[in-house]
Amino acid sequence: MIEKVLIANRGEIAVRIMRSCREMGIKTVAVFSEADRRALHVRYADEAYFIGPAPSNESYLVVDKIMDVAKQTGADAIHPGYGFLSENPGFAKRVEKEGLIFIGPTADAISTMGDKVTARKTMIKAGVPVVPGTEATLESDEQAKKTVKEVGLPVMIKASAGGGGKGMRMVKTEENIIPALRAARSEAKEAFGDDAIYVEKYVTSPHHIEFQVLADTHGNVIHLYERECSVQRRHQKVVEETPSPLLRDDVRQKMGKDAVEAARAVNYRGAGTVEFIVDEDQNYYFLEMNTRLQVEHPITERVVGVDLVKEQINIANGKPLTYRQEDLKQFGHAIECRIYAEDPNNNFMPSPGLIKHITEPMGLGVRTDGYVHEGYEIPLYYDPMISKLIIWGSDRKDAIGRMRRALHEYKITGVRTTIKFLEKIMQCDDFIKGTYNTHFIENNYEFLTSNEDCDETCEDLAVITAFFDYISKVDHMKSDRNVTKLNAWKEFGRRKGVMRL
Amino acid sequence: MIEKVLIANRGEIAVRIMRSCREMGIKTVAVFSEADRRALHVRYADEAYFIGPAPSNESYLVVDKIMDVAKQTGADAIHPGYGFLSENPGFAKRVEKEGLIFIGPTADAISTMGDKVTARKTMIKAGVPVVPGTEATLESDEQAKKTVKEVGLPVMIKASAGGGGKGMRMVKTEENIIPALRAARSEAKEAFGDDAIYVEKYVTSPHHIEFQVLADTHGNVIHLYERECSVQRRHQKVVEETPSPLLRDDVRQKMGKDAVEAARAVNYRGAGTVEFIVDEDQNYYFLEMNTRLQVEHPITERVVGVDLVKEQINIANGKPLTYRQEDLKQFGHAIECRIYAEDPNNNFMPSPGLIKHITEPMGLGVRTDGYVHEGYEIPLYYDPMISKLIIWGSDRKDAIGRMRRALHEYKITGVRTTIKFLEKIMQCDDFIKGTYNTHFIENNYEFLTSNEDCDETCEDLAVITAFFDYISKVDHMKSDRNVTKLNAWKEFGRRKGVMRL
Amino acid sequence: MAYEVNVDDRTAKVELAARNENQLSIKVDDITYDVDLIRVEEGVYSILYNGKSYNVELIESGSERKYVVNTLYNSYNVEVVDAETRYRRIRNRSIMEEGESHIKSPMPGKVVSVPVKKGDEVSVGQTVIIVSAMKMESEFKAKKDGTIKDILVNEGDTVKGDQDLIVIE
Amino acid sequence: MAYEVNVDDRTAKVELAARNENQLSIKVDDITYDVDLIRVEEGVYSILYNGKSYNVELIESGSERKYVVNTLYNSYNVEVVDAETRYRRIRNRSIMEEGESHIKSPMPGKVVSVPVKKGDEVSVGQTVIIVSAMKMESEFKAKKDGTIKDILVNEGDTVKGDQDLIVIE
Repeated sequence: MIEKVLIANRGEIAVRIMRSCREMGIKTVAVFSEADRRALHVRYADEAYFIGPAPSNESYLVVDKIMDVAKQTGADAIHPGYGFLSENPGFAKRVEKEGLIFIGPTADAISTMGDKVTARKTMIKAGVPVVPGTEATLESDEQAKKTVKEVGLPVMIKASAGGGGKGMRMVKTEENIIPALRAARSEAKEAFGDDAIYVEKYVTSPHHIEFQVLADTHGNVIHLYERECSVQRRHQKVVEETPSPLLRDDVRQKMGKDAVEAARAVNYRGAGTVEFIVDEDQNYYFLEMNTRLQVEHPITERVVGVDLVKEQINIANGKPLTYRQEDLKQFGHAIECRIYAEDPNNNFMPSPGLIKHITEPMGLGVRTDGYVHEGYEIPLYYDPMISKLIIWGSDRKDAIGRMRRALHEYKITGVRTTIKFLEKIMQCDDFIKGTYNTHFIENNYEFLTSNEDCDETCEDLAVITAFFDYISKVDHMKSDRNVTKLNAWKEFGRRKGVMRL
Repeated sequence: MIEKVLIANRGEIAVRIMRSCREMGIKTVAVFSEADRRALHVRYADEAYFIGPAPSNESYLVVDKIMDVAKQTGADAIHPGYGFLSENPGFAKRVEKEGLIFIGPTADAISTMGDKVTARKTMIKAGVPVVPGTEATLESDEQAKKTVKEVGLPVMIKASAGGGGKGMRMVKTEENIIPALRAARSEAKEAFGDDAIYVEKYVTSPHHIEFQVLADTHGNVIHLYERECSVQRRHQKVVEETPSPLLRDDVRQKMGKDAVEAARAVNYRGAGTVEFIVDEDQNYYFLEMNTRLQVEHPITERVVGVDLVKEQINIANGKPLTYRQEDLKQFGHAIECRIYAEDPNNNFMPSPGLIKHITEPMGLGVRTDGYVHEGYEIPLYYDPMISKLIIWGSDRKDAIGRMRRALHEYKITGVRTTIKFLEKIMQCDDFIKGTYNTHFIENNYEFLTSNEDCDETCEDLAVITAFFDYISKVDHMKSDRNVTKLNAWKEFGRRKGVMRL
Repeated sequence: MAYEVNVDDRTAKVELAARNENQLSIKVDDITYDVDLIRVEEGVYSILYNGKSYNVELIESGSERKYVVNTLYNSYNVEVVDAETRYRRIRNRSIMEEGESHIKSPMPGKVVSVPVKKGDEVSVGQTVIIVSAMKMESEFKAKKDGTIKDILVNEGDTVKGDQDLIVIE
Repeated sequence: MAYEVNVDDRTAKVELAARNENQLSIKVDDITYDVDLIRVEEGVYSILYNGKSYNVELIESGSERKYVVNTLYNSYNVEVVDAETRYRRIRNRSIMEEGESHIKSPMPGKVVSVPVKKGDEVSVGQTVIIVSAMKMESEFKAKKDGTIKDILVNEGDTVKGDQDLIVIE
């Protein structure tokens, strides 16, 4: 049985994993870079070890350093979280070679699903529908041109090693085939060190819908229903919900079965996500499989009632799944909003910096998974996502109402965040109707970035408050001129944790 | 349809009600006393009005003041919360007389259930089991003595107008009958202005189990299962859970039906709670009905999936219930811990004062309903409960593990709280086994108030931290002697909201 | 005493007319506001005005006179101007060099590269510096034609929000 | 320089042996602790010691030298004593009146009643004052036989935590 887990990650996901470990009585080991000595995952863990400078390729991505800490602390398992080393088959292999448990799938499953062309072939063999396109990578420009014409415009040209929208080009007209191909190839080379390219039919009005799966080492595979992830910006998910407002129940059942088949095809183990692209007529096609925990896993946890991290650990312990497919149903509706430290009014420019003040939303049906706190300085080296707000409601309408209320309560000052932008999404007709697809944000961009009208009172009250604060400071300063010593003590005592000792 | 609700309450319950109103798009009006200008319910509401000095009998209990605000603001309904005016039939009548909606039962139902002897009679007529005892109040000492002997010792002597343990005496021996009777009578007179007394058989090893009910104005009554509330201190609930670890399912079904009958017997309307006393053999007896929302309602909300405040408002709007009995089941397990500003190591002495720092627990299955924040000064006039921590788990064991984790994360400094005491409850064998009854706290008092052993390291690290903080202050002060002006500004800027402007 | 308060592009005349603890009477231009205004947390005020409950957040930004003020849906840049500041500002304006353009970083980050050097001629829209933060690179472009007068940072430097990076003349 | 630090009933000799930013070497009596100690929030320190992660909360209590220190499960009263304080304390001890007993309120509250008056003789266990807070009344009793020397509060007064209420001689 696993008794001590090293979490090879940082931020909200590291803390989230540690929470489930603590609930199970399992000890946790954190690793941290120079930028993260004050971070919550370091404080939350039972043990914490320094592994190098701030840039992740000198710390969180260095396999040797992480293995050293694991062995030194006697950890019997490593949880990779998401991002960083989570989909690196070499890391998974290394962990097992050193006699530790990798909380995730086998290196083989990661490799197969990591190469998009191999994954496509495997799915076709397993009978899971894929987007019409090539089965092999495109070798020459001529071959590419011919293949594109066969598939039929418009198409997507994609990097085989790809992910996150990199090395991806849409082609609508014939004369763009060659330039797009070359651009995709060079971007892929740059990003993944591999310029292999393939082509897929472009699906219009696409929905991005994914299925959560769990597989144990005894041949049991189940799905935990879908997540609708079509609200995206630059291929980055912004809002997710479950159930999908689009899916008919017969399609849901069929997709669930195919997701299970997809996992079986690679002898999957642990928690994974099968992503599909779905058109307006609810035709669906396998897109890719994420062989790790997803950012948006909490909405599934809420609606299906399963702690996915605990299931991961049970599976890693060699236990059979706690649930059978027929035990699981979707209960109510859940929505997740990702809070980014970005400025929506300035082209979503990242906004690292010092958190001055936070008010977290609370009450019925509200879960927040974050890692920042007052006085914390968000480092500029890592992902700008600082928190996830997960809402449950008895139905979709109830969940939207509650999400609005929770976003209204959520205050973070000191850095710019996407909270107001998310509130606008919750007020947007297309979202409320549930008729949105992946073009939602561009289609509603003007509405989403507009400012709420405020009567003049608002502005005058802003003036009054600032004015009053200022004159109070002046008064206070005058009366305090002669009490230097006292103030120095007090000032020190009140100073937030921004002082470098 | 209700469009604006006045909440005649304060603290966590006022905020909790406002949250559901906001989710439904209903405007809220707060009222506040002199001690509450900074309180969260004032800041959370759309409108807020001052109603008098800090003591509640000069503000929150003054019907005229509350009615004035309601009419002035055009509120169409009043929600009384719990405590204060919530079980005052005169207030319910007054609200309706003035043409507003009282979000609660009729004045008649409140009166009938408010008088314990009348309630007993009504239940006997409705076929709901009551504790063996008198049907009438005891007039003379002689009659009392005779009745007690008929019922058989031990007995409880109780005030007919009673509640909260006041005017209540247990009698074990014959010679104590008369003194106990007189003491109960005089305490009842003092507390309720009514010295009517009755007698009930004392149930040994009692469990306190209550059923949540909902009734609409169309004759539909349902129950939302039970809450086990046997962890009590001085008749005050400390921890509640659902489902009860004691109840057999057949007893659960039978009690649920009786709870519905109890509500029907008084033509109940809205949300209410039927309290039962249950002995070791799962014989159960009606104890009383609370004709309002309970403090512990969130555990029912979590396990049954119903927002009780929204249901209250729907019922007040004259709508039929959203759920039928057969729609409702218990899903997983929920536990609530009440956090009091009290010192468990000093006989639970109240501990009002200034909150210096709070860290709220977060993540999967965690809900907190509180109203205090950093820099808030807990007033000494009201109830010492400052927060409720509500935990869900897939089963009881999972919920206990998660509660331990959440209490571990929960930090409140500045005032003494019961957090550590609650952690001990979660570690206590009797609680973990689920075999506890209302004697749980006295039976385990020594364990519950003992300190966790800490090796010498802990103490030395405490010394090191204080020492280091002190010498840093000294260094800082020396280097800062000559920057008075700057510090005065900074000090002001950082000062928490404790300054009286 | 009346103050001038700048809020975004507007300048308002503001005066405290009367005060009784947290009951304030404040004149903004021609309107007198009777408000119940109280500080409830660090940087957070609660205001009751005509019965309505408002929450206003203040963040000091760069100086004790400057604030970012957040109301429910709006964010304002507010600056309180006292007599001394007004005087200093008038004096400074006359001695300030004209025609300089400062490229500032709108956020903290790391300088990735500076594709220009001191003395280079640049034209509007030309990229003069690239800064990265949170795995995203941002290019900052010249806002006017001119000459690079000064480069205040080096490649690899960590910069703060609102820091001057490059001066174009 | 070595300090004396009182922690509950123990007095420890404490000295900073070496320091490199947040890497500290601190001697407590005979043990040298090499810790990574850093302030993470107001009044909250994170300590890494032998790889273990500890969180320690400090609350200043009454003076800059006195703290309530909370570790995970324990709470300590800690006082840092410097040379000056030690001297003052020794001097004071000799001039302090002997045999006085102060009744203090352990919590903030409101004085409900004072059933004694100045000059009254009281005996151990006799109630001398009743204070209420949060709807609960607490009776405070004389800890020794003696005479009421002083009553420092009136009925209806609001009192702070740790405030002197009554002096018995």
